[in-house]
Amino acid sequence: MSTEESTAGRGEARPGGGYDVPRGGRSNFEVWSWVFMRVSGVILIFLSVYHLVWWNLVVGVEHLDSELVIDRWANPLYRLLNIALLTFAMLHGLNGARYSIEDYVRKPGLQLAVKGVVYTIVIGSLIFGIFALLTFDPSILTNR
Amino acid sequence: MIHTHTYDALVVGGGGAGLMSAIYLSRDPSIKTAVISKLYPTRSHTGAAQGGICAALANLEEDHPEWHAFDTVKGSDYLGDQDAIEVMCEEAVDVIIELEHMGLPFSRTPDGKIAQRPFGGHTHHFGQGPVRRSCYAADRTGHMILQTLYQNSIKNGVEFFDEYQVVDVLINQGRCVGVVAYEVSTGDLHVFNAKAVLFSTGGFGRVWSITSNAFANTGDGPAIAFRRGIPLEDMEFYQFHPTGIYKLGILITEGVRGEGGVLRNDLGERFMERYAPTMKDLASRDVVARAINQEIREGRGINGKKYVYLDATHLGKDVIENKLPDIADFCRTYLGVDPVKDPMPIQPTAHYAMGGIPTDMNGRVITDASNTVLEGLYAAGETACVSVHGANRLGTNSLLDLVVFGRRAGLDMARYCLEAEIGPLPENPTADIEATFAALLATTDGEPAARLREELQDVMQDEVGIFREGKGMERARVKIRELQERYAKVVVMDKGTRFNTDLMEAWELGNLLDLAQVTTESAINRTESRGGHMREDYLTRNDAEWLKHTLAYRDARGEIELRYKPVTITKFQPKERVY
Amino acid sequence: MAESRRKPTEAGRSKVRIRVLRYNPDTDKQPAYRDYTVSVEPTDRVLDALNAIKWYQDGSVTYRRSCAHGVCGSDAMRINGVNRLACKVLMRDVGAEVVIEPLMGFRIIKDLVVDMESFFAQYRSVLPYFVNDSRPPERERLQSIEERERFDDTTKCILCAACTTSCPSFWANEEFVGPATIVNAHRFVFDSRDDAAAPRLERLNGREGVWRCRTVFNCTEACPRDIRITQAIGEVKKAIMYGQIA
Amino acid sequence: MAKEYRSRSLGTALRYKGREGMWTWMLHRATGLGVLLFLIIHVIETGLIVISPEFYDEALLLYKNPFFRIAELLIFFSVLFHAANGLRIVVQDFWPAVMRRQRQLVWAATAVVVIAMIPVTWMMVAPLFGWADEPGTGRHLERCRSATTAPACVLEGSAEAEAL
Ligand SMILES: Cc1cc2nc3c(=O)[nH]c(=O)nc-3n(C[C@H](O)[C@H](O)[C@H](O)COP(=O)(O)OP(=O)(O)OC[C@H]3O[C@@H](n4cnc5c(N)ncnc54)[C@H](O)[C@@H]3O)c2cc1C
Ligand code: HEM
Ligand code: SF4
Ligand code: F3S
Ligand code: FES
Repeated sequence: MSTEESTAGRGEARPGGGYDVPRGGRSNFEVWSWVFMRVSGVILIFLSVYHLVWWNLVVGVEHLDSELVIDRWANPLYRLLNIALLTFAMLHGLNGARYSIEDYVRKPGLQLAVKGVVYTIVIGSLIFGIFALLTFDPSILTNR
Repeated sequence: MIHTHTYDALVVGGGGAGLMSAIYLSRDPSIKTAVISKLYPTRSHTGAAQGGICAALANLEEDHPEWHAFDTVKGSDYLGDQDAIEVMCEEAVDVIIELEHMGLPFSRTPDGKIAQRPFGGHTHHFGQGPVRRSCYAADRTGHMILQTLYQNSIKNGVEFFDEYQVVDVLINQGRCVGVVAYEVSTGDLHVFNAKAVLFSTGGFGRVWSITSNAFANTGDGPAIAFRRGIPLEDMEFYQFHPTGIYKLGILITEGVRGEGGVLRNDLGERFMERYAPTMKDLASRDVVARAINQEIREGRGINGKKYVYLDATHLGKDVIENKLPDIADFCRTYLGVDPVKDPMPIQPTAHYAMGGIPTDMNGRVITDASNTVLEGLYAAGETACVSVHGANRLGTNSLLDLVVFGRRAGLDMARYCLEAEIGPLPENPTADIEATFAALLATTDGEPAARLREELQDVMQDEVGIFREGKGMERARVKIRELQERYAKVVVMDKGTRFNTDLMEAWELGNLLDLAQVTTESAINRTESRGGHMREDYLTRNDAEWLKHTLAYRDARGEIELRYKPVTITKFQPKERVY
Repeated sequence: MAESRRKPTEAGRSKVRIRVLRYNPDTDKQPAYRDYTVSVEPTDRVLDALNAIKWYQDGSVTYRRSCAHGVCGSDAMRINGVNRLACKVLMRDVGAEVVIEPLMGFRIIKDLVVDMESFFAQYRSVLPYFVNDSRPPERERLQSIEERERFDDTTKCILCAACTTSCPSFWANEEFVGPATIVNAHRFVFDSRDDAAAPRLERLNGREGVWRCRTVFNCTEACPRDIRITQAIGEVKKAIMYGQIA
Repeated sequence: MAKEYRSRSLGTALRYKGREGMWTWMLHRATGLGVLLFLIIHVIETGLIVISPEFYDEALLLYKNPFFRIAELLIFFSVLFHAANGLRIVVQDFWPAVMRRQRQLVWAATAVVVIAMIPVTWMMVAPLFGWADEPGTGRHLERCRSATTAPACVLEGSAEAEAL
């Protein structure tokens, strides 16, 4: 029995390319934001837990006052840590908020609007916070 | 609503056989091909096949296609056509390599080749002892074949009509010109006009009550063809697989025995040693199934019940978890039995149709003993009867049949499509099926189809099952007649057009009834025992009178007429079969 | 099988209430529950109970089914709030009241039958087939046992969609390719013989690709084939990440 | 065509019976968004210090309201849970093989949070009922003793005042 004709072109797609290469978004934005979430998250564990433990359990909220804060901010290292905490938390949270918005606000126009509002608020408060930390002048305490 | 489509080639059925031919057809973009399937193709029952697919690759030990051919001929109880068997066993090697090149993830040997294991009835040196010939992918070989073929169909851009049920074949001026399909989700009828049509609609195990077959295996293809005057070949040969899960019929692959599992009766005896001294538990299926039934009849079923044990506990956890994971899962899910620790309760289960639509080696449907081809109509897979399985199919040879003859049919259809013109549709192509559906839907006060189906399955199990006998089959014949009459007043409760599976089930019952009738008539007439057809009133094989294929026709009055066709014998002369 | 096991003579039967969420868009305004009482054996499958309803009480109850033993992927549905194959859940494991609802997130065609077209379209979008355009050897391509093992888990997928329709990210956003698609990409990405990992990963790196997965594990819990889906997704994510940024 | 019906909304999630992975995801999301909201408020209020420390001290009275203590506790819990669960996610992401034990990992992360919350809750709630001193009382008194400029550093009538 002859089998010649049947061995021709085994396992091949049909000539002329039967299949298309799928197109995804060509950007790497999602992978970067994913990695950023992990990296910032791990850093945030230290920063945020330290922050919480310090103010809530070591200092105690009852004892909080502007003087304490000013005292602490007098040290540039603490200010830097605060900037880091603020920045990472805001960006991490912002991207997290983006995930939720993209999930639950499906109408393209509305999604854009909601993103606009949320981004403005988060980035606005981030800038305001950094601005406060940078322009803060510890001498206000002594000046008083 | 009626829609009309025109294609060059139509493949009816998206199982292994259908997809293999579709892949070959799709290689030539000038041939417009569509696959029509009542299930999403990946739901086809090919996916349930577990054990493996045989080819004399000789990856682990010496092996030759001739040995494979001999085993197949012997397995068929010499009823298989030897020219076709030779082709299948020769091409097996090539087609397995082709499947591997298509990406099929076979299990591997330590040196990276396709792994192979022993299987029932497969031997070296013409029957000297078991040989490792079955290529496998754990215990989901069929699943991997089906997935791989579907994947390649997508790759080749094959067009699919999923969940379209073909309900009629259009034959006009002596050739096949298309089919009529029912779009299940809408209830619309579609007329497909084509040059070549392939039927690969799988088996019809749902004729029996204990079966390894899916609900969808209702034999639509053969039944449709039969009603349009095409004969059915060797319908009395139906295989009962020795090891189905007790009561459920779910298959426990022969691979379990291939790996070393053994059958035990109530006394704990490994009884196959008595029935098949050389091959023991790996004897051919008909032999093992009969041995089990014999044990049960003689009271050695477990606790006197209708089952025996398949014991794999000595294989160890590793073999079971790695080589037979799905089986382990079935046993745990459905029986609460862990095959690592306990034996599995099994009983023979209706499994495979050796008979079907007669074809030649290129899948072309033939209509009589002199092999007259019905132009434009093809069949492949379990639906077809080439005949490579004769009176009894060897394990793993069905998957092989699908791919070898699916491929050959695809190639021949491609050739035919390039040279033939499209034939004209008959007048009013949907009239008959519309009348059928209308009648089914018209009844408001009658019996549910399910009741008839159950009665049919019970009588077939009892009287036209593993052991058969003239009087019992007469009873079955009468019962089927009665059921056919009652079928006229079956009630379809769902009168809607949207996804009306109630209507489809009722229509499928009509197919089961017709096929049961052909099976019974063919079996009553064959007064001998051969392979899957075992008669207690004619215990021996009778080559002098019965070394021939049955061809069953439906005559004008709806009666069944039986004719016969010689068996092709080339190298292997009929001998007594001992394992 | 089911048929013979349903004979009322057998002992150990009990009455069970089956509550099916029915919906036929041609006649109903919205989906509504309907109750049926059937007599079952503890070892009957939920599919057997549905069959008992369809065959003898209400033929219009509609669902898909074929193999009846968990290998074809037809009958994924929500059983008591979780995605399951009706043929792989036994009645003794679901209690005397069973609530059956269609998969969530797909259009309902009728009752428990949902429109799977978008599911298969997603699947097709990741080149779910073997690609190696080099000239094949005369015999099989070699692959070691370990290389074969690498992607074994994801070859088991039967495309039942139980995973995708259990995924909160998918419920929210049907453009998300969904776990099943990623599973089927994984099967080829980690196949040592395949050459097209790059375009698949590119597709999955897109906006609606793997990064939408929030490791919720609903998919893994729902998979009737016990595929460790979330792990497979994780492996794909890592592959993309190292490919893109390292 | 008849009306299309599909189950796809925020409420959909509530109708599915998910397991550990699902409820931790919901909590992770809720705590993340909650903490973000708090953070925004917190930043604005702390920033006030630049404008006017006195104004800041006024604003602080809000924190010192006993009812706000519960909110603080919630924020503490949120950050801790989000952190522990986030760490679990990161570990799974970089070693996918550990997902075989995903349920146990969820319980481990939850256990860490619960165990940590026991002393935290005690420290933050007990003072409200006078069962324990406010956290940091010792340090605070220290500062008051040495204070030169501290305005009203001891609350009148408080336990601290007596101790002084
Ligand atoms: C449990 C089990 C295990 C098995 N194990 C093995 C094994 O290990 N080795 C081996 O060699 N063989 C095995 N077999 C046998 C083998 O799997 C089958 O014979 C073979 O898969 C049949 O393939 P097919 O393509 O002919 O049909 P199927 O795979 O059954 O496909 C039939 C197709 O036809 C379609 N169809 C049916 N009716 C219609 C219609 N009216 N209109 C449109 N479409 C229709 C269906 O949708 C389906 O796509 C096993 C069988 C079973 C049941
Ligand atoms: C404390 C340490 C933190 C860790 C370890 C951490 C970790 C993570 C991780 C890994 C994710 C990604 C989840 C995912 O992709 O499925 C995430 C999401 C998120 N995080 Fe954090 N995070 C931390 C702190 C914060 C803080 C301080 C905020 C608030 C400003 C925040 C807000 C969010 C939000 C809103 C999400 C999105 C949730 C979602 O998509 O379901 N996280 N976090
Ligand atoms: S991965 Fe599992 S749940 Fe998902 S489609 Fe495949 S088999 Fe179904
Ligand atoms: S449920 Fe969905 S979010 Fe990821 S882990 Fe599974 S795909
Ligand atoms: S019917 Fe096939 S998976 Fe349930």
